[in-house]
Amino acid sequence: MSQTIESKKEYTSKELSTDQEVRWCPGCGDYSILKQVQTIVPEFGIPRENLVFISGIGCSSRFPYYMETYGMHSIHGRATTFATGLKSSRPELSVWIVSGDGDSMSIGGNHFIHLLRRNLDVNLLLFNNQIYGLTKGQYSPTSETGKVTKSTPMGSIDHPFNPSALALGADATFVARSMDRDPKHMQELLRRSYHHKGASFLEIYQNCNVFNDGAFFIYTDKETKKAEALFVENNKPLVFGANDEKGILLDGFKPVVVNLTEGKYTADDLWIHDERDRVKAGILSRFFDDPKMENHFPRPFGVFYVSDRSCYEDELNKQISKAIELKGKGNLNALIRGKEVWEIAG
Amino acid sequence: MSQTIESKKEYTSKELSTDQEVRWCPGCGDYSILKQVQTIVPEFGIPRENLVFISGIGCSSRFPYYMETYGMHSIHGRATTFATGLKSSRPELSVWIVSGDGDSMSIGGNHFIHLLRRNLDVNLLLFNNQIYGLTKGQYSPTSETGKVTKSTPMGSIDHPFNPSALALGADATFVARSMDRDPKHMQELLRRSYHHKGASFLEIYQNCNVFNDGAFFIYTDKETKKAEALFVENNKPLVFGANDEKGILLDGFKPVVVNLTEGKYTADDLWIHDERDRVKAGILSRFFDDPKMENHFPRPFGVFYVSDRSCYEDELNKQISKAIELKGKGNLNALIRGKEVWEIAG
Amino acid sequence: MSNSTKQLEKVVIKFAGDSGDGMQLTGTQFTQTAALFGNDISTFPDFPAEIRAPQGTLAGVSGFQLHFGSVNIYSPGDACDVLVAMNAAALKANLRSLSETGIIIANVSGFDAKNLRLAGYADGDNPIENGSLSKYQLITMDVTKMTRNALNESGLGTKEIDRAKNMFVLGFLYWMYQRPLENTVRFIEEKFTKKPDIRDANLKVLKAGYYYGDTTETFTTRFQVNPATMKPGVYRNIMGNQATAMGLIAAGELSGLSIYYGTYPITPASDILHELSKHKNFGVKTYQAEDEIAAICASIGASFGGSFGVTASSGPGIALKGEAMGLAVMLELPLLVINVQRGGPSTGLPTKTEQSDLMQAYYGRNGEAPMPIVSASSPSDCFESVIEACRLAIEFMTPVIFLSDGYIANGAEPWKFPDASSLNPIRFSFAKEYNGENTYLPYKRNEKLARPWAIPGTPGLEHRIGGLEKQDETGNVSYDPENHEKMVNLREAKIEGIAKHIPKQKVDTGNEKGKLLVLTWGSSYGITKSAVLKARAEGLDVSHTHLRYLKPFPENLGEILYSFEKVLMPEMNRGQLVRIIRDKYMVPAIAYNKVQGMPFSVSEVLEKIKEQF
Amino acid sequence: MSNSTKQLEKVVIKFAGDSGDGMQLTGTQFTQTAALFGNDISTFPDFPAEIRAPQGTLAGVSGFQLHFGSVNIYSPGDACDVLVAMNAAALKANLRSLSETGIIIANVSGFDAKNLRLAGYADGDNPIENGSLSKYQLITMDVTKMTRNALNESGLGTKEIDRAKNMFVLGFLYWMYQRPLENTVRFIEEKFTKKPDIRDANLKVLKAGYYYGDTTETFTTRFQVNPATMKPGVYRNIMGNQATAMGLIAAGELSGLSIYYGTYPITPASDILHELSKHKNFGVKTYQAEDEIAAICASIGASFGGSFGVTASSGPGIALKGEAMGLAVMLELPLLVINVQRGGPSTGLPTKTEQSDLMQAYYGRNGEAPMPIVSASSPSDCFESVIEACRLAIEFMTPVIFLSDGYIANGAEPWKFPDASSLNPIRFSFAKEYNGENTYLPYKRNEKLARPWAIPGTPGLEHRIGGLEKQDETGNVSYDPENHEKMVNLREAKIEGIAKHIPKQKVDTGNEKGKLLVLTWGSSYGITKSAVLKARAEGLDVSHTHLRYLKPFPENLGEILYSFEKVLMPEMNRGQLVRIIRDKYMVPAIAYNKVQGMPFSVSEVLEKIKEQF
Ligand SMILES: Cc1ncc(C[n+]2csc(CCOP(=O)(O)OP(=O)(O)O)c2C)c(N)n1
Ligand SMILES: Cc1ncc(C[n+]2csc(CCOP(=O)(O)OP(=O)(O)O)c2C)c(N)n1
Ligand code: SF4
Ligand code: SF4
Ligand SMILES: [Mg+2]
Ligand SMILES: [Mg+2]
Repeated sequence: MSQTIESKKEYTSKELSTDQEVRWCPGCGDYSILKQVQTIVPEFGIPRENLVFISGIGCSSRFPYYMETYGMHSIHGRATTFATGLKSSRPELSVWIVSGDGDSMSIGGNHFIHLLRRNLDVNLLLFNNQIYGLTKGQYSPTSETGKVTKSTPMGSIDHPFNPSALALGADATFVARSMDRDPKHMQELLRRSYHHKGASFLEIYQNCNVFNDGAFFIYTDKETKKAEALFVENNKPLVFGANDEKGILLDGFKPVVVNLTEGKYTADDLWIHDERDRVKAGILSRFFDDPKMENHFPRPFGVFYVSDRSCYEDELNKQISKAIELKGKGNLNALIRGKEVWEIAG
Repeated sequence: MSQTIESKKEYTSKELSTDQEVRWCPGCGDYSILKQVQTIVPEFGIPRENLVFISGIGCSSRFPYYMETYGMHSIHGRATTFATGLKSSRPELSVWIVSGDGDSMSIGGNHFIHLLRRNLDVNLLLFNNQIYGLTKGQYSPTSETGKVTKSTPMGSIDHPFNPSALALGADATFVARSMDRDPKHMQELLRRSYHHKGASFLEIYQNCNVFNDGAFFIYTDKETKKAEALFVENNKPLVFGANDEKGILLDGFKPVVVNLTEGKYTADDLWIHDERDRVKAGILSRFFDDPKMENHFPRPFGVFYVSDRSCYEDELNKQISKAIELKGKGNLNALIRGKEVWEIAG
Repeated sequence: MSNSTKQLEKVVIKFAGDSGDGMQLTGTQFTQTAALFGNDISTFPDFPAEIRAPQGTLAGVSGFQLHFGSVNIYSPGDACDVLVAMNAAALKANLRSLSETGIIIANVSGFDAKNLRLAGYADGDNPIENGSLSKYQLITMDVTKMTRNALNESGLGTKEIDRAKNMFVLGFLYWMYQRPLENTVRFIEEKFTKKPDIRDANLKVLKAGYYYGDTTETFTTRFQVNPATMKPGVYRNIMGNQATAMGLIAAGELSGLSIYYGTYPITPASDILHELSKHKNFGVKTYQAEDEIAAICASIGASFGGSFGVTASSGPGIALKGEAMGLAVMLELPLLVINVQRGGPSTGLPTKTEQSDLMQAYYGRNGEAPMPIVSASSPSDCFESVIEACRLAIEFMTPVIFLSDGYIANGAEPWKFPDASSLNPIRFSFAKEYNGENTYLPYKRNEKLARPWAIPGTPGLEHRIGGLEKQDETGNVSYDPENHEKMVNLREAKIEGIAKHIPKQKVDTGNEKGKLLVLTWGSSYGITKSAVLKARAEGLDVSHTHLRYLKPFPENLGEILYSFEKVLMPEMNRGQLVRIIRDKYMVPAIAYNKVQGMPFSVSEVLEKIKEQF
Repeated sequence: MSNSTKQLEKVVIKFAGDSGDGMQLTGTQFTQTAALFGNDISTFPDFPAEIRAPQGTLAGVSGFQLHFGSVNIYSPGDACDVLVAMNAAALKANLRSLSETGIIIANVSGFDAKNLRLAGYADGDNPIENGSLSKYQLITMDVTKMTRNALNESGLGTKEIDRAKNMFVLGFLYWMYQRPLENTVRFIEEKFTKKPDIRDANLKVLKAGYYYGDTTETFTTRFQVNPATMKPGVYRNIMGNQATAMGLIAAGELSGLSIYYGTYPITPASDILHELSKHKNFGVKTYQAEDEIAAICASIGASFGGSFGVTASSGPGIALKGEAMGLAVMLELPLLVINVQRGGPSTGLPTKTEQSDLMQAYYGRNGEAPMPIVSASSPSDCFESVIEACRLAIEFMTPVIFLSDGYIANGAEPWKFPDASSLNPIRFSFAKEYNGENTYLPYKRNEKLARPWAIPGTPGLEHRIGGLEKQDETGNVSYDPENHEKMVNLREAKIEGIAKHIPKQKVDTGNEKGKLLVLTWGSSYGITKSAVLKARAEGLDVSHTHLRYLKPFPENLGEILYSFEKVLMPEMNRGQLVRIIRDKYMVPAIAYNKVQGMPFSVSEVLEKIKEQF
């Protein structure tokens, strides 16, 4: 029965799916994310056995069951911690964390910020549907204030987290956002996340069509998308609008929306996106207005911030090599014997 | 034996101390913090019975035992959660949280950011000594990279949190910093924290003279203080230096240290501190250089950021009043009976 | 030939279909109608674990079991007499629970090629055609087609039309069991006042189903189940989590304390939160925390402030609360910790039921940290037993654990609800004065060994509490060895002392002494009672006693145990309470275990009882 | 008159003083000297709970107890023969543990007005003057003064001079017990190579103390304690946490797995982390996580990746790990969870010892989540027993709990350490090939019921694991009732099956059968053994057996229990293992409990033994 199996760097997207039937509600945004991941990963040329997907608990966290790689469907809020242990002990593996807004922002908030601080070289995909899906519709830490849900019949009174701002505050080295309904964009951002050396935080707006349907339609629907979603690209000006007629410039620290058709401003006057500028990234992350608000800012998508910082697992393994260099490979007998011994003669 | 006791708004600092002998190491920075709190609180005119000090676990968390008020020495990292339950059910109380850098930034990190997000009207004093004191000297999430401690003989490899930046990322409405060795400054900041309506986050640099002695001397010692510590005040320019000869101005988003004695710049050219500007507060919070670094920025002290946002406990109680308004005070019989009933005749 | 009518004592119907087929609603409607008619009933829904598993698959099957009768009903029943199968998967998933001679009502269009494939039937081999069901009474009808026909002029889209399918089945069953349509008609009219076309469609199809029975020649028998002779009084239908929520609100009213419910959502406990959050006008504060630890700690903080703190979760979440429970034991503040148990270990079987968290409730904390444990035996019993748990917490100044489970939480039964005025008040008072020489001693105990409760805002009683061992009476931190032992013993004595303040244990069914005693707790009550009744009817000398108080036990439990030759203990776990009984009373109680994420069946317990003779 | 010399079999000395007085160092030095001389020894330090409690207060007293003799020593001893009291508080705190005829060596200047007040003596009533100590042999000497005199020309400041005080006492005791100074001289020379003046000062004072004994007329007796007749071999001195850390490193070497130690600091477990982090050259990875949950989860993640994950904490931290332990039970990955127990409940008595987390180890998780439990009986035993715990975890693919406690962790004893080559290798292998038809079945078990361990990076064996119930063999998610029961039983059977792979239980002292069996676990070993030996010397028919494996029990434990008329179980808790024994074997074992944050004394256990006759 036994036979050895050889590794292969090339495989199709199909070869990345398992024999398990996918069990999300028909129409769930999770399907699209799964598809984009399965589409993009093969191009990285990583043998499947070196890929590991680790999730917490939630609808989103079912993800690993559908990926023909190594995977763990762990416990609620702790995916980041399992990933930390795995990555720091097996740096050569490509580790992906899949989590929901409740999983990462509520019960898992602490591990989330500590992972970013330690900057392990992993990719964290946050499926943000602004609701607790699996438990059938309570509000989450990313739900907007006033939201009526099963647990908040009179509306939520919590001020929600701004995940990008929180990540920046925790010294994340890669902060980005995409959406379930823009496959190309998501694929590009998955690619960017993978290629970033360090903890890549990619928030993905995901529609829960059962408990929070349409939460992001304003950013994803043809009619409104171009006017409400601001797609930022490095070294490019901040332009948006149905016909790219609007732009954003900075008056001191104050971002201002200007019209490019009136001849008063041209693209050259606009704020040029610089992924490496943390202050600007901070301002960008604060484009977080309720779209129902009068003259609100568009919601940004893309890579907000990137920086380079040493990764925890590398430093850990450096210390081990250094220790061996200095003391030589450990000798068990010497250790057991210690410094002070005495003999009792027979 | 029984007798009723009447409330009093006026009392001395002495009356705020208990019969328990204070058990911190001789010379510990905690003594000074205790003294300043006992000095300043009486001026608020809050009867002692309406004051509650809640702490987690750690040297710092022994604090409540020494305050003749109501108090709870809870469990490690959770002080913020007990305070949330207490404040949201008893909004009229003045609730103070006392915590350490391990207590709040390590095990308690999630509750910390959620408290700030919900913005309960409490005062959170973080005694930051950049070490685990009670457990005898392991590094903490605020210890500088490379720190040699009991648990990191070869030096810590963690990138530390920047507590102010993290708090801003979590949408804190009050972010400030003070130090154990500047009583006047600490008193003023305690006053500011108290008067802020919302969650007031006050980080206090505290010397652990046993396990991390001198961590902040460069900011607290006469010789170096004026050159290394930047005391910010609202609407005042950012000036520092042994003879106030240096200032900081903003070249675009880039803070620059300039010399005021060369006649090139005057105070008018400098960055004027504006507590209500979150972007500037963000930049300020990033004055976080290792002072050993060549031309590093001074470390700021004072109130970095203030803003107004409704408090969780108020919204909670509003909903209750509103519910009573709409449905009338709950009627138990009606509730038990429900809508559909039927009778079985005898 | 003309339709004959058959009298039945009780009937078990299982409505099964796709998550989208509205079986839960169909079941609830039939339940209410039966209840209003005066039958005794018991129901149990079983949902798929996924929110919406793929249509037509086994994972997607949603079921609702209803047991109703003219005699007393103690459980949703084991073998079904009728199985409504809206599609092939529904049939496959439930066939084994159908009785030998059961009736199958199959929706033909749910057995097309696609559905058969999804349900995993080899193609071309359709169970409703290949005769494999011959031993059952198979009634096939094309519900989908007939519904569409009924509504072809309604102007509604197919999607909306098909949603009315379940009304056809309901109407047909009303005919089969000779039930009036009024109740459901009223329900439909209320529900769709704003959508008249939908309303009319549903009414039309409901009646179509009814007349279908009338007109078609195929069925010869109708059944009649007369009203049960239940205690006279006013009844309502109630689910376990609903009763728990009401019990908490009642406890607040009875004590005058405001309820602070700090929790984090988890199946199957979340509905308590949902229910409570609807009743803010009772002053109930619900707090959805960032996690289970924050939830229990917030509730403890609220209790410190003079509210009554309550927290709830299920196994995995309870595991996270252990450290804080230990603190509550030290602080000696009132607190209620509710565990609506589900299948374990770990994430286990979130939507299934189990009784496997009892040991965790007893011992899931570091150090000697005793907590009283109260359990519920049925959906309606949650009301009274949770109030009882609150009473202990408040009167004895202690955290208390309340154990429910998924079966109770989602199950429903008729409830002869009490009048609020008949409920005993919960007595306590906040400390206002010194209880020592010119000083307040927070740990000076009363005759129940409970400490006084002085809350912030009370002048002169300022004091500090915490998790370090405390000096007797003063509550100051103390590392003194003898004091530690004294305090450990005092905390234990306080909990054990509760035994003096709870009702004596009674034998529920059967004699005070004899050959076999069946001892149960929690949701095994009803099923076991039915089994014991049957066994006694067959002349076996068996009795049944059921424990509400799991820690401490009623003082006289030992006497009862010693009055029987054998003790049998059915539990939905690997044997938990049985270990404690064997240790404490040194009786060789026999464990009877089932760990299948579902209740025992009456016949299983009956079998086991017989084995003992 | 000339000094006479008295032969003694064993002596207990307690060094007590202010945290600043260097008593720990003094004790350790005397210990080493005694050890090198060939005595058997056992020591136990007790620190104040505060980092540095106020000088001179009771809370500030730091003590070090040393038991050494020419006979075998199994415990640090109860009553002290000699009490060194550097100040009044030290005397007050330790007097009650001094034997009837004990010797007190009091530092006069530690009994001045200030010290007396701080120690809470009524002023003007100085115990070393008011005759209240008359029944003891009181030796007073002004250590401070004499130290200062010795160093008045050293040029050192008073602060530094006074720090040398302890050397005077040490020198004096060396004289009293006729010990050579060499060892300590060497120690001082090494320690202060860089500070010659300090070095010389210490040496001077050490000798001053020695000569003080020689010259002063006051003391007539010196004592001699000959070398013990211990098994021949090479010995070292070892502390519990140190032995545990070494055991882990050894387990890594024996299995070829790299150790991943994820933890969060907590007393008294932290020293394991401190020790391990010194040995990175063994490839040991230590990870100080943000909390206990992250710590255990990271270790599980590492085990998933093919390292051996270990996590450690004490009661409150273990409580937080319950949920993740449940997951590890489901994942069936090797993992070691170390609990260095301390006084509970809640924060309790962090620096004191207790055995009260056994029930938490057994049952502190939701659902049926059995885990093997191994315990250590003494500081040196930690080495072997923790290796054993690792072996079970790896060979049976299961999380295992290892129980130590504060008394073992900080206690020290001589250790006849083994040669690495004599340790049994831990056998296992990673899966590399299909174990099913062209497929990998992650939950297909071997004869030990252990599942295969395929780690990321292995081509073709990609698979997913998680906390939901899994289908037998395939490991796919399964909600099937029978499958759930099967898996629950399999997981249980695997753990119970371990009994076949561990050594049979032996009677440690006494006969295989008889009147009374004393059954112990953990750190009660040494004390109980001493007590049983004494009782047998007095002719009582009593035996002693000690359990290393607490779950499962050795197969033959029952036989042993049934061979005695009575079973007595001393535990430092309110009776925990005793409950499990009573339940499992239906023997009415008698609980003997002490919950004072400190070990039993030999005499206490001896008394209790006698009561049984
Ligand atoms: C310890 C624990 N607490 C609570 C739960 C219940 N639970 C499962 S998933 C979930 C939140 C789901 O929301 P999210 O993380 O946003 O994922 P989504 O389902 O929306 O994808 C909760 C509260 C659990 N399984 N374990
Ligand atoms: C659940 C739990 N984990 C760990 C500990 C051990 N512990 C007590 S205090 C502390 C950290 C102390 O550091 P910090 O919070 O900075 O307070 P400090 O002592 O420095 O004032 C730790 C790890 C504990 N008591 N409880
Ligand atoms: S509940 Fe929402 S998030 Fe979950 S699977 Fe359904 S649609 Fe997706
Ligand atoms: S250990 Fe450090 S922080 Fe703790 S009391 Fe001593 S000096 Fe203060
Ligand atoms: Mg979500
Ligand atoms: Mg600290």
